[in-house]
Amino acid sequence: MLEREVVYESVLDHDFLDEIYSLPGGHEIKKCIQCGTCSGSCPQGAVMDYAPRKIFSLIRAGFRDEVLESNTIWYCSSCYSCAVRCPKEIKITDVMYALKRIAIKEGKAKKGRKASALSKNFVRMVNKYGRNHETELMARYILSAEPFNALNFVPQGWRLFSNGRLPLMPHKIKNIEQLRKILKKIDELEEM
Amino acid sequence: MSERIGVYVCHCGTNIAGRVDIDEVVEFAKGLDAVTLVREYKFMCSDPGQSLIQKDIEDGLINRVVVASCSPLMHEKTFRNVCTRGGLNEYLFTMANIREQCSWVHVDVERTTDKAKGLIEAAVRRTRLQEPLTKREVPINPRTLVIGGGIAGIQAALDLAEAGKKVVLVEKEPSIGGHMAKFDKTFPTLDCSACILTPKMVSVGQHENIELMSWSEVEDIGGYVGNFNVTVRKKTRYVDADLCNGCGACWEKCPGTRVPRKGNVHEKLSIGPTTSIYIPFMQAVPAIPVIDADTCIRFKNGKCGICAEVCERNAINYDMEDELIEFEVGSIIIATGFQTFDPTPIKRYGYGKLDNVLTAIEFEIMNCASGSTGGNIRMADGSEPKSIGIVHCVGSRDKHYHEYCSRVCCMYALKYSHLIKEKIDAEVYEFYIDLRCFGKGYEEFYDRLLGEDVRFVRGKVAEITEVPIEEAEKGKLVVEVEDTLVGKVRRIPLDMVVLCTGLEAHESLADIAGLCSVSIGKDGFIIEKHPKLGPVATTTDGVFIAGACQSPKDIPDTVAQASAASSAVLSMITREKIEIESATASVDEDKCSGCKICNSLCPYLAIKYDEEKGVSVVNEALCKGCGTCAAGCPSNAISAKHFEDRQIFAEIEGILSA
Amino acid sequence: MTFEPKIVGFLCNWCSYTGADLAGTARIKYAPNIRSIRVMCSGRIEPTFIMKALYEGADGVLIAGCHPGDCHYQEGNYKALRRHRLLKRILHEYGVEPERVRLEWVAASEGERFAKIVDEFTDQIRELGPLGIKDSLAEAMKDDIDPHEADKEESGVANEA
Amino acid sequence: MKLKGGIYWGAGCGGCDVAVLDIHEKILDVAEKMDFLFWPIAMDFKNDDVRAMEDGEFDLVLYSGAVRNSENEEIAKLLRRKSKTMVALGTCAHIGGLPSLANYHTKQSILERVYSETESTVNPEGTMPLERSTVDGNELELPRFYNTVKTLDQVVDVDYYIPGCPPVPQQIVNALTAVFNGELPPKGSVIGAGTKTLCDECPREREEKEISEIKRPLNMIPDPEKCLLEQGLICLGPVTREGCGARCINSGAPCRGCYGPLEGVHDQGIRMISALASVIEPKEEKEIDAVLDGIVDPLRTFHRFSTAASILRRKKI
Amino acid sequence: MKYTYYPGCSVKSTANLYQESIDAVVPAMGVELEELDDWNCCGATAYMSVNEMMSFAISARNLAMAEKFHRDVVTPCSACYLVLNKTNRYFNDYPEVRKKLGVALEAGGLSYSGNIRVRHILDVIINDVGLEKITGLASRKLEDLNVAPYYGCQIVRPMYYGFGAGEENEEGFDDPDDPVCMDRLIEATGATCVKYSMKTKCCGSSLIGTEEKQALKLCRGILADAENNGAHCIVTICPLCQMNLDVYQPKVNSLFGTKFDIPVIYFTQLIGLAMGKQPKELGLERLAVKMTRPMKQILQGA
Repeated sequence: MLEREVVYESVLDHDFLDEIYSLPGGHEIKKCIQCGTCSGSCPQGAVMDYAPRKIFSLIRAGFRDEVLESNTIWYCSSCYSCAVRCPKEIKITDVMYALKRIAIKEGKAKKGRKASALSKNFVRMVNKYGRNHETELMARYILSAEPFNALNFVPQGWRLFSNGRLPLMPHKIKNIEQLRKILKKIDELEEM
Repeated sequence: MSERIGVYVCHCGTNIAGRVDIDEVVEFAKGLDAVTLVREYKFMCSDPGQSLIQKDIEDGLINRVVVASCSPLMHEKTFRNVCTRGGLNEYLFTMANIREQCSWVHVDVERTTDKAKGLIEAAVRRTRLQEPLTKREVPINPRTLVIGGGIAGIQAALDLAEAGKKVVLVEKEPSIGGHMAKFDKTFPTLDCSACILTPKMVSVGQHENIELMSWSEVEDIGGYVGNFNVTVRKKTRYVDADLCNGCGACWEKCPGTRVPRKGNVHEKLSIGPTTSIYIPFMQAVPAIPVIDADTCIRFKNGKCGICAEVCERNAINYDMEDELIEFEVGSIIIATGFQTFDPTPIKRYGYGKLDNVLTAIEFEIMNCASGSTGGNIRMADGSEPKSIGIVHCVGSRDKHYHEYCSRVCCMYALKYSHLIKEKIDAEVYEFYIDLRCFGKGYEEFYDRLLGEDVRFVRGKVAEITEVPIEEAEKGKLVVEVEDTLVGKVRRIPLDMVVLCTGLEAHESLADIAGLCSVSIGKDGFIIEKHPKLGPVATTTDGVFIAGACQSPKDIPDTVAQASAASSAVLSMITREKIEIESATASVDEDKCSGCKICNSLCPYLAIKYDEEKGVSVVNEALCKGCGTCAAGCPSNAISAKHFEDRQIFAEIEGILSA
Repeated sequence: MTFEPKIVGFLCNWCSYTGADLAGTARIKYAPNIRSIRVMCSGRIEPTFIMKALYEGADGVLIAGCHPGDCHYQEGNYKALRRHRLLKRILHEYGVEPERVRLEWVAASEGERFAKIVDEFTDQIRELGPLGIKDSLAEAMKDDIDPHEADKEESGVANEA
Repeated sequence: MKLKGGIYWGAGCGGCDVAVLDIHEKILDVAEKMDFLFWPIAMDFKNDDVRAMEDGEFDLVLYSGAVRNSENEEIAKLLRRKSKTMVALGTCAHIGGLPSLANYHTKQSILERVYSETESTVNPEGTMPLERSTVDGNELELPRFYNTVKTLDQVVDVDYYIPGCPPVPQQIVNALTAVFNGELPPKGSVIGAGTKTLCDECPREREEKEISEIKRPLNMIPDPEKCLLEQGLICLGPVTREGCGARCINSGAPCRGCYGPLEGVHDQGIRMISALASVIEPKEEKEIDAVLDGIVDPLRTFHRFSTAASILRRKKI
Repeated sequence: MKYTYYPGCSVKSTANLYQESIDAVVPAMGVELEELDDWNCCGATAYMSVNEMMSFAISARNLAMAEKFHRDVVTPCSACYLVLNKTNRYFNDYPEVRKKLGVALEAGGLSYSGNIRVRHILDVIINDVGLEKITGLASRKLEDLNVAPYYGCQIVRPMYYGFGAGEENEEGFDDPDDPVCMDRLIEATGATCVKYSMKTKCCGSSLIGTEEKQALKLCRGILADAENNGAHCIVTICPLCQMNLDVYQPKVNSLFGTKFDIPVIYFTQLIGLAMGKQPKELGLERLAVKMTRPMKQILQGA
C-alpha cells in the first residue's frame, strides 16, 4: 500500500460550507476573496489559532473539526470590526456565533470551555429571571468554570460592591411566563 | 388574403431543447389558429435555418412568421432580414423568447415547456393582427460630435478627421489631453506619456477637419440618429482666443493663487502654473489661458489687472461671458473618461489626515518631470522617503465602494514600484489581493519587478495609523495588514503610502448619458449595446462610446476602442442614409378631439396641435415609438404602431391561454 | 398540489426586458410562473392591459420599467408610476388585492434583481391564492337566471336524456 | 305600410322614456310613420300580447334601462325575438349606467342595506323580499333580483346604441329618422352621437395639461372659459363620446361620462385613469399620492356610468 | 421629545451611575424617557453564542412590547443597541427569521411588524436635542479638562442599522472607523477633546470573564493612548466599556506594571458636570477609579 502524509479528500467535510451558507446571514460566505482585511482588523488575530480569513478558507475546504475546535471562535469579542470592513460584506461576527453554537452543540468547545460555561450560565440566568443578574452569574460561572481561580475575581467584585454597583438580589420580570412561552415555541420550531 | 403563419422552433443546440420538450411545443403550435406550418431546427439563426424560413415565404406557404428561439434583442434583426429577403414585410414577424426568459432560467421541464407554449401562442395571436409598416430613411449628417478630449476623444476625432469627416471635439477642461497628460511614464513599456500624447494633441489643434471647443460643456442634445441638434456652452475664459498667442506673460506675472485640487497637504501638486490665470500644463492645446474667477484678485475685489496690463495683444477681457453655440451632427461619440475614486471616506486609511498618504493621481503628478516637484518623490516635509507602501484595490472590489475591479491599478502600482526604485533608494511594499497582469507584456513587467527587490505582501491593508507600538514605528506611518501567504498579521512602518485608487465613471457622465438617452449600469458606467458583440455602440442609434466611460480601461484598450468607435461612425456616415424606427405613433384624425392630453406627454416634442384641424399630429421623424402617448390617449385616437392595443390584447390572451 | 399562480409581466424593452434577458444569460434560475410581454417603454403600459390580463386569468401582474431618471424615453416610467398609483386605488373595490399588481424598476444590469423580484412576487401571489376573475363572475352569475327559464332548461335536459 | 315599434323600460329611472316624450311635436311625425304597439309607461299592452306576435314583427324596439332582474331579461329576450331592429336606448342599456354601480356589492349586501340597515328603516322582524310568497292562499311571485347588473348586449344581441343619461331628444329623433329612411349604419354602431370625444364639442379653451392639484366643484368656481380638467376638476369629457351638446360643461359642471367611451376603448373608467395619471405633474411617489388623494372615490368617479361594461364587470365574490 | 426607554441589565446594576447621570441631565434637554414596562434582557453576546433564534426572540419581545407606543426606542447601552438593531435587521431581511419570531411572539400573545427604530441615547442627544442646546446648558468652565472620547466598537456598525425590509442606513449615525459625534459633544460642553487613535478599538469586555489577559491587553492599549495624548479622563457611552476600563484598571496596572489613574466616566456625567451639577448627583462617587486631584481642581474652577 502506498503512503503519503497529505490531507485526503475523504477526511474533509464538504458539506460544512453549505451548512454555514444556509444559515441566515451566512450567504455571503462563499464570496470571500481571502483579502485578509478581517484578520488584519481583528484585535485578537495574533492569539487566534487561525485568524478569521483562514477560518473561511478552512470552512471552504471542509476542515470542520479544525474550525470547530480552534480557539478562534472563542477569542472573537464581537467587536464587529471585521464585519464592518469586509469588502464582500460577509457577516463575519455572525458566522463566528454560528460556529460557537455548532461547537457547543457538538461538544467540540474544548478551547471554549470557559466561554461556553459563561454563555450557558448567562442563558440560564435570562431564562430564569428575564434579566441578567451579574452577581449570581459570576458566582455560578466561577463555580462551574474556574473554581480554583475564584480569588482572582474578588478585587473587581469588591470594587463594584463597595461602590454600590452590585445588587445582591436579582430582578425578575413580571411576565416571565410570557418570555418562557416564546422561548418554548422557538424550541419547538427549531426542533421541526 | 388570409393569414398563414409559419412557426419555427429553434433548439439552439441543447440551450432550448435541453429544457423545453420541442416535440410537444411543435405539436401544440400546429394546433393554433392560422398556423399553417411548423418547423423545428437545431439553430434557426444559422444559414440553413434562415434559408428554411426564406424558402417557405418564397414558396408562398406562409405570409407571417413566428420564430421561437432566443431574445429579440439578440436576433430580431436577423430574422427581420430573412423576412425582407423572402419578400415579406419584416413587421409581419414576431419572436417568442423561449431561451433567455424561458429555458435558461427555469428548471422543471414540464413547466418550462408550458411556458414556451404560452409565449408562442402569444406571439402567434399577436402576429395575426400585425400590419406591414414601411421603412423610413433619413439622411445622415456627416459631422460627428466627440464629447471628451482625453486620449479616447483625441484618437476618435483624429481617425474621423483623417478620413475627411468633420468633427466637433468638446472638452470641459481648458486643454485637451485628459489624464494621460498628467502621467510621466506609461506601463508596461515605460514610454514617456507626453512624448506619445503631445503630437496627437497638436494635430487635433491644427486639423482642418476638427473644430475644438475646449473649456466647453454640452448642454443639450436633441434629434435622432443622423440628425442630432447639439447645444454647447462655451465657458468664458476671460481671454480672447483670437487675440491670445499663448506667450505666458500673464501667468508669469499673476499674483493670484489657484489650488489645483483639494484634499491634503499635496493639494498644490500641479503640472502647470498655480496662478489664477493659468494653462493647465505647458503643452496645453489650445495654449490659451483661463482665469479662475474664484481666486482671481480682480474678481474678488477689483484691485488687480496685472494680466491685462502685461498682455501685449490686449486679449484679456474681464467682461467676457459664456456663449451658447448650437450646431448639428449626425453621430456622437461619448468619451468622457474616468475620475479616480476619492479615498476620504475610508477613514482607516487616513487620507486627508495623514500627510504622507497620497492618492495615485497625486503620486503620478509628483513623478511627472514637468510637475511642481520636478518628478522628485518627496514627503510633505520635502525629504525623500526611505520606504513606500503601495496599497492596491482602494475603492475597488469592495461592496462599500465599487464592486468592480478597476483593471489598471495592478499595473500602475507595479509601474510606481519601478519608478521609485529607479529614482530613489527606498524599500517598496506592494500590498495586493490578486495581481492581475493580463495584457500584452504585463506579466513580463511583473516578472521584471520581482527581480527589482520589491516586497510583495498579499493582503488588503486593514489600517494605516501613526500610533507607534515599537520604537522603530515612531514618526512613521504604520500599515497593519495580514500577510495572508504567511498567515500572520504584520505591522510595517513606512514613510509614505500611495493608495491605488480605483477608476469610476466621471461625474459628468450621468448627465451626458441622459442627454443621449443611453443607459448607465449600476456600476455607473455606460451600458454598451452588447457586451461582446456591440462594445462601441449603445442602445441609442448614432451614439457610440470610447474609453473609460464604458468601464475602466488602460491606454491601449482605450485607443483601440476609440478607433473602433470612429470606424463605426464612418461606416454609418458612408451609407449616407439610415433607416429609422417605423413603429411610431400615429393619430387617427377622425377620432382625435384635440383634448391636448397627449401634447405634454412626448419627451421628443413630436406631438403638435394642429389649430386648423383641431387635432393633434405626430411628427413621425421625431417619434421614437415609446407609445406613452398611445397609453395616455383617452379616445384611442393614437395608436402605437406594432404595439397596438388589439395586438397587445391578443398577446395577453395568448400568453394566458396555454 | 400547491397553487401555481399565473403572472403576466409587462417589461420595457430597454431596461427590464434586457435585465430579464441578463438573468437568462447568467443562468439565474427563477420561478416559471411569469410570462412576459415586451413593450418599448413602461409608459406604453395602459392600466387597461392590466385589467385585461387579470380578466383573462392572471393572478398577478408585474410592470417593470427603467429606474426613475433612467428611462430610455426620458420620462415614460414616471407615467407608468402615476398610472400604477392611481390604478391601485380602485382595485380593492373589484375585490382584487392591490398587491397583485406590482410595479418595479429593473435596470438592464439587474438580472439578479429581476429573478429575485419574480420569485418574491410569485411567493406573494401564491400566498394570496388564485384570483379567478372569470370563475368568480360565473359564480356571481349562477344565481342570475330567470327561474322559469331554469325550469324549462332543466326539464328540457331531462326530456332529451 | 306603417312600421311597428315598441319601447321598454328595464332597470332605469324612466328618464329615457321622458326623453322620448321630450321630442315634443316631432312625436307626431313619428306617429305618422310608426305605430307603437308596446310601451308600458304609456299604454296598456300585455306581455302576452307581445308573445302572441310573430317573430320579427316589430320593426324597431327601443330598450332602455339595464338588465337587473329576471323580468328585465325575460322581456329583453322576448322583444329581441319579436323585433327586426333592437336598439339599446340610454346609458343603462348601453353600458350599465348608474344601476350598475351595484356591481361593487352583492345581492345579499344590497338587500340587507335596503331592508334593514338604512337609517330610516324600521324592520324589527327582518322581513326580506321573497321570490315566492303566499298571501291569503294565493301564491305570489316576484322576479328574481340579480347579483350582477348587465348591459343589454350582455343578455341579447343588440343592433344599435343610443347613448346618454338621458339621450338628447334630438338624437332620438335622428335615430328614428334613420330607421324610417332605411339609412342605418353597420350593425353594432352607436347612432345619434358623434365619433369623437366630448372635447370636440366642448367650447372651453384647452392647453397642454399638467395637473398638480385635484379639486371638487363644491370647492371652487371654475373659470368659465378654460378646460375644467386643466383647472383640476375631474372631467370625463376626454373619454366620453360627444353628442350631448356639452350640456353639463355649459352649465359649469364637469362631464361625468354618461355617453360612454369611443369605439375601440375597452374600459372607459380605466382609460380615464391612464389619461389622467399621464398628465399629473409630480414624479415622486409621495407627491403623486398627495395629488391623487384629491380624488374622492376614484372608482365611482371614473366608472360612474360604465361599471357593467368595464373589463372586470363587478366586484369579485 | 418622548421616547420609549430600554435601559438594559447593566444600567440597572453595575452601571447604576450611568442611570443616575441620565436622570440628572435629560429633563433639562426636554427629553422624556418612559421606561418600557417589564422589559427583558436583550441577550447580549452570550445568548447569541448558545441559541441564535432564542436570542432574537427575547430581543423581539422587547421590540414587540415597544411597538404599540409608536415611538423610537432609546437605549444607553451599546450592546443592547446593537443586539436590538440586529434583531430588527434579521427580522426584516430574512423571511425565515421573521416567520419563526412571528409564531413565537404569538405564543406569548404578542406581535411585531418590524417597524420600531432603536436608537442610542448618544444619537438622540446629538441629533434630536442638538449640540447647541448642550452648549446652552453648559455653565461650568471645563476648557482645561482634557477628555478622551471612547466610542467603543458596537455603536458604529451600520450594517445592522436602518429599519424596514431591505433598507440599510449606509452611514449609521457616524463613521465606523473615525466617529466624531462625541468629539463634537465634548467640545459643546466646553471641555477639550483629546485626539487619539484608539477611540473605536475593542475593549475586550466580552472576553473579560473568560480570556482575561487578552481583554486587559486591549484595555491597556486604550488607556495608554489616551494617557499619552494628555487625557484627564475618558468618556464613554457603554456600560460594558466603562466597567472594563474602570473596574479593571487596577488589574491592568498590576499585570503590566503600568500606573494608569484615569477616571472613566459616562458622557452623561460629563454633560452633568458641564451643567454645573454636583458629582454626587451624577453618581461620580461610584467610580472605581476616583476622580483625580487635577480633575477635581478643574471642576472647582481652580
